Amino acid sequence: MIDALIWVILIPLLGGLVAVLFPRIAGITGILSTAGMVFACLVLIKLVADSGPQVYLVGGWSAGLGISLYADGLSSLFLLMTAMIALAVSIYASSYFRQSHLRLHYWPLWLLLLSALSALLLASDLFNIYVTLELLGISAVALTALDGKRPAVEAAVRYLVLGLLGSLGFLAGVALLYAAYGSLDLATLATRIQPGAASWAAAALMTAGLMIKTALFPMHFWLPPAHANAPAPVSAALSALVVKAAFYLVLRLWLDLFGVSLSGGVSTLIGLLGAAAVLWGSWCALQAERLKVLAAYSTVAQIGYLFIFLALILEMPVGIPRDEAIAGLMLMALSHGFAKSAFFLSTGIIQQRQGHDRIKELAGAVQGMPVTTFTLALAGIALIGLPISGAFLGKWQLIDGALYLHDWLLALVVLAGSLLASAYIFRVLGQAFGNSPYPTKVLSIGMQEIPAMVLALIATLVLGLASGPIWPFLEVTVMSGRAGM
Amino acid sequence: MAEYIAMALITTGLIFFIAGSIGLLRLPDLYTRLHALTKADNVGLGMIVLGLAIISGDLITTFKLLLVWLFVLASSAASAHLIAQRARRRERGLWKP
Amino acid sequence: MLSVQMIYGLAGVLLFTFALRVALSQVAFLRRVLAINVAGAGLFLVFISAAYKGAGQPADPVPHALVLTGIVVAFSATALAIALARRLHRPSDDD
Amino acid sequence: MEALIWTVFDFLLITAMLALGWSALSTHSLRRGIALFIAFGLLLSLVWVRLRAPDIALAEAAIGTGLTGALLLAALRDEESAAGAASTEKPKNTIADYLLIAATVILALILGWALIDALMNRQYSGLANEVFTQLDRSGVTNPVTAVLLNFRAYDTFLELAVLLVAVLGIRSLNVSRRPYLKAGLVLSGLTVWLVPVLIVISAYLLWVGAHAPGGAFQSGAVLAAAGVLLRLSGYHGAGLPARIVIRRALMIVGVLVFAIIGLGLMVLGRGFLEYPLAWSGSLILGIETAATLSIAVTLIMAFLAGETGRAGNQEDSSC
Repeated sequence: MIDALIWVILIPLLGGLVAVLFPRIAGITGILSTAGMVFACLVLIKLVADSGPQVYLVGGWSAGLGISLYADGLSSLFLLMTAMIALAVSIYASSYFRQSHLRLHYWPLWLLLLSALSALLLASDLFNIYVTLELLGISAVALTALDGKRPAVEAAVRYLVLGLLGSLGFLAGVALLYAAYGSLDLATLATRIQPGAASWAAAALMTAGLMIKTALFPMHFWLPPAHANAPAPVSAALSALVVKAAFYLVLRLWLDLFGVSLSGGVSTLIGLLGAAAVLWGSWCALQAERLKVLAAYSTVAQIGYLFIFLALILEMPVGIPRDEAIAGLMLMALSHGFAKSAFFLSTGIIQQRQGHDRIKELAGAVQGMPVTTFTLALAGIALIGLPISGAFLGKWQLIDGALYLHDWLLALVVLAGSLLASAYIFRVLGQAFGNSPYPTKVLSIGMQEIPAMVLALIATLVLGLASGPIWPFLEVTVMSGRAGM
Repeated sequence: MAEYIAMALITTGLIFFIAGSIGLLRLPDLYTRLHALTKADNVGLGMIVLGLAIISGDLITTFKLLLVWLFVLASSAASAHLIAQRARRRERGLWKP
Repeated sequence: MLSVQMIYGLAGVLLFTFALRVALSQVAFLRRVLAINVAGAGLFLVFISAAYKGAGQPADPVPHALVLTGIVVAFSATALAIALARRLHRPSDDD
Repeated sequence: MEALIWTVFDFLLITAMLALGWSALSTHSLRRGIALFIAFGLLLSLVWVRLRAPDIALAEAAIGTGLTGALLLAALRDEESAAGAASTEKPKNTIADYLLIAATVILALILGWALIDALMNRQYSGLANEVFTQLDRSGVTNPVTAVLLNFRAYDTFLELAVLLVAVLGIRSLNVSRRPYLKAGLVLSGLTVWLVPVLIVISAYLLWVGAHAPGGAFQSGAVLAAAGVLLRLSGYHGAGLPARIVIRRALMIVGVLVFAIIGLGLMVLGRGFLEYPLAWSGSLILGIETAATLSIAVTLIMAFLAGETGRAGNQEDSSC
């Protein structure tokens, strides 16, 4: 049964190969592979819930020599989110790309991106993480430049250069850690690492490299053009999954590897950068002309929230409030993933139907596409963090944690960020109401609108009301702590 | 005894290389430089290969070394010809990028 | 053995940081691709110098495998970067 | 006495390498920069040989310098024809540049200090002895190939996927290059004579990889060099099979064989890529042959920038 770890990586990869060989059936292979991926993730979640974190030694060699895959509460939940969003995006994309010749190139790259995501979320060997990061970066760049128009290619070029610099920073950290501690496996390194020049420099380099990849505030300028100019299903995946996978790595490194001995002044720096990202991202989203640019800047802001959360977790002593904070962080990450992908997918529908996504000229969108606007509204609720959404519970934990540490400034920033978020979301919704009396027809494009709406519903209703089981699931596995194993 | 012969061969080879590089720096135009480089370096390399063959002693490495020398000879002769041809065409204005 | 590791490792660090400076500054795109390749080479030098075990013993093969993988990954990134640059210089036919 | 000679040699090698690296990045003309980059790569292969890493020297010379250099020169040819004159801009140093220089000097100091600290008080020597104790159970005697294709085979599996994704990305951009003119007498003579020898050498490198420096990547690169040579001398298809389906199959055969063997072993009840001791040698060779084929095809297509060439049918402009 433990093979579920390998199947999650292999199913999309094999799907990608089939899509290269037989382009005519690429769409169906895509949907089937993502469905298989969701099934494998559910099996994995059940496995982790029953018998704790799973370690899979690839090739049968011990963790020191060979590469091991590791699945605990944190990674399997991220995996489930990835698989579900992937399934919805694949269904959406099969009708979004129906006529265009891009279909031939989209599916192989998309499925290989998914296998890179699952390989990264399960990796527990530093150099293996570097290879998955490169695989993820290169496939994301190729997908961004898919439609070949000048703005998309320019954004893809900048994304590639910065992505490579981020990976080089990460590799420099890996080189230092291997030179100092002679191992690449996270678990063995966690036992060997002591505070010293080598581990400090490695932590700084790896975190800086990953900050470029998550587009944290000072290094965020590549994200808005890339996400705004990519085709809708691609920008949904970029914002919801690719950027978050890099954040997952920062979380994994600081919780497992560097956490205990090195946090010190780093958490205040991360908190400051996160706060700046929240304010700057929300402010730019308020000014955005186009829906996609607004969504991209809102991603920059949401990444800021996650880094504020990380700063709080690093400062908290191990105990109940810290587990609560980690569960809260998880909820925010999940609900942002579902909400943002729903937002981008519905923006894609508007762009295809009306030929543009300029917010000022959205009038009448409600009448023409009632379901799409409803999805936009639902996703907006989850992005702001209004009550019935996972983000609300997440932000509640965030403010609770900030107050616990008497950090008034951070709590204030979170509230200001939510205020700005509601401003730019309601600005969009306000424009959408035109004056024609009644909706012409409810569903304009079923194949595209239903997956988007399902994602938005998950972000609000499921994560808002039914997120009970996440707490015990997360606490059992993450807190067992890798170093102890 | 073989050591000294090999030593002598390799040093003369090096001298040819140095001559080739000085030729590259001092000679006036492209063609003479090409001439110096391909001629001097190939003879120099031949000498070094011979010296190394003596040091190595066994047949297979000697054959591999000769193969290396053959490849360098072929590629440097061909590339010298191509560079010179392009330069000639450029002078007579025939070359279109 | 340690001094050889030290010299080559520090040379790798120098290469890495200098190439990073050129890669971060606003220069022609092809030059930035060159800089990223040289920076990668600098890092590989740090890896392999850490693996050097002295003249007598064989070196540690794990960093060698990592650097081999790194070289191929660097090539793929460079190839994609150059293809993207070509697309910028040549407006596509369906524009 | 001998130690002195070695230190002098090291000193000369490092200064030459740093000087080449520095000048490759700071010359004004891009053409000279690329030429110096190729020289830097060859010198780097010499450094790898000095640090007792012959496999890396082979790969650096073949892929890091040869193919990357060919790619850069081809890119330069397109850029020059697009931009007219060779780009000789003199970068003027603004304040941002001085800030950047200061930042990198600090980074260099930190990294240097961290490396010295890492190397000086180092309790854990790397994984070398673990590899050597398990070497006899890996099916090959060359330790680097053992690590690449047995102990860390999963890394190589993902790395082949990286190469595949890069070429798929290039193919989707549809930026095929103008084919080269039919070569003159000398070049086509050289090609006719050299290409078969290159193919034999690549087969030799593949075979020798099991017990001496060599292996899938080096032999794939040599095979790709033969393809690039064909392309330069006017054969549009660059040795690639004309039919699109075969070309696509060759592109993915490396990753596919890896996955099929991994899955096959799982069906037999063993772990993913957990070779049974008796067959591990032949399994590794099978994977390496498939990997060589797909590496060669992907490297050639990266050089062609994904064009199918005249021979391919024009069903779609890229394969």
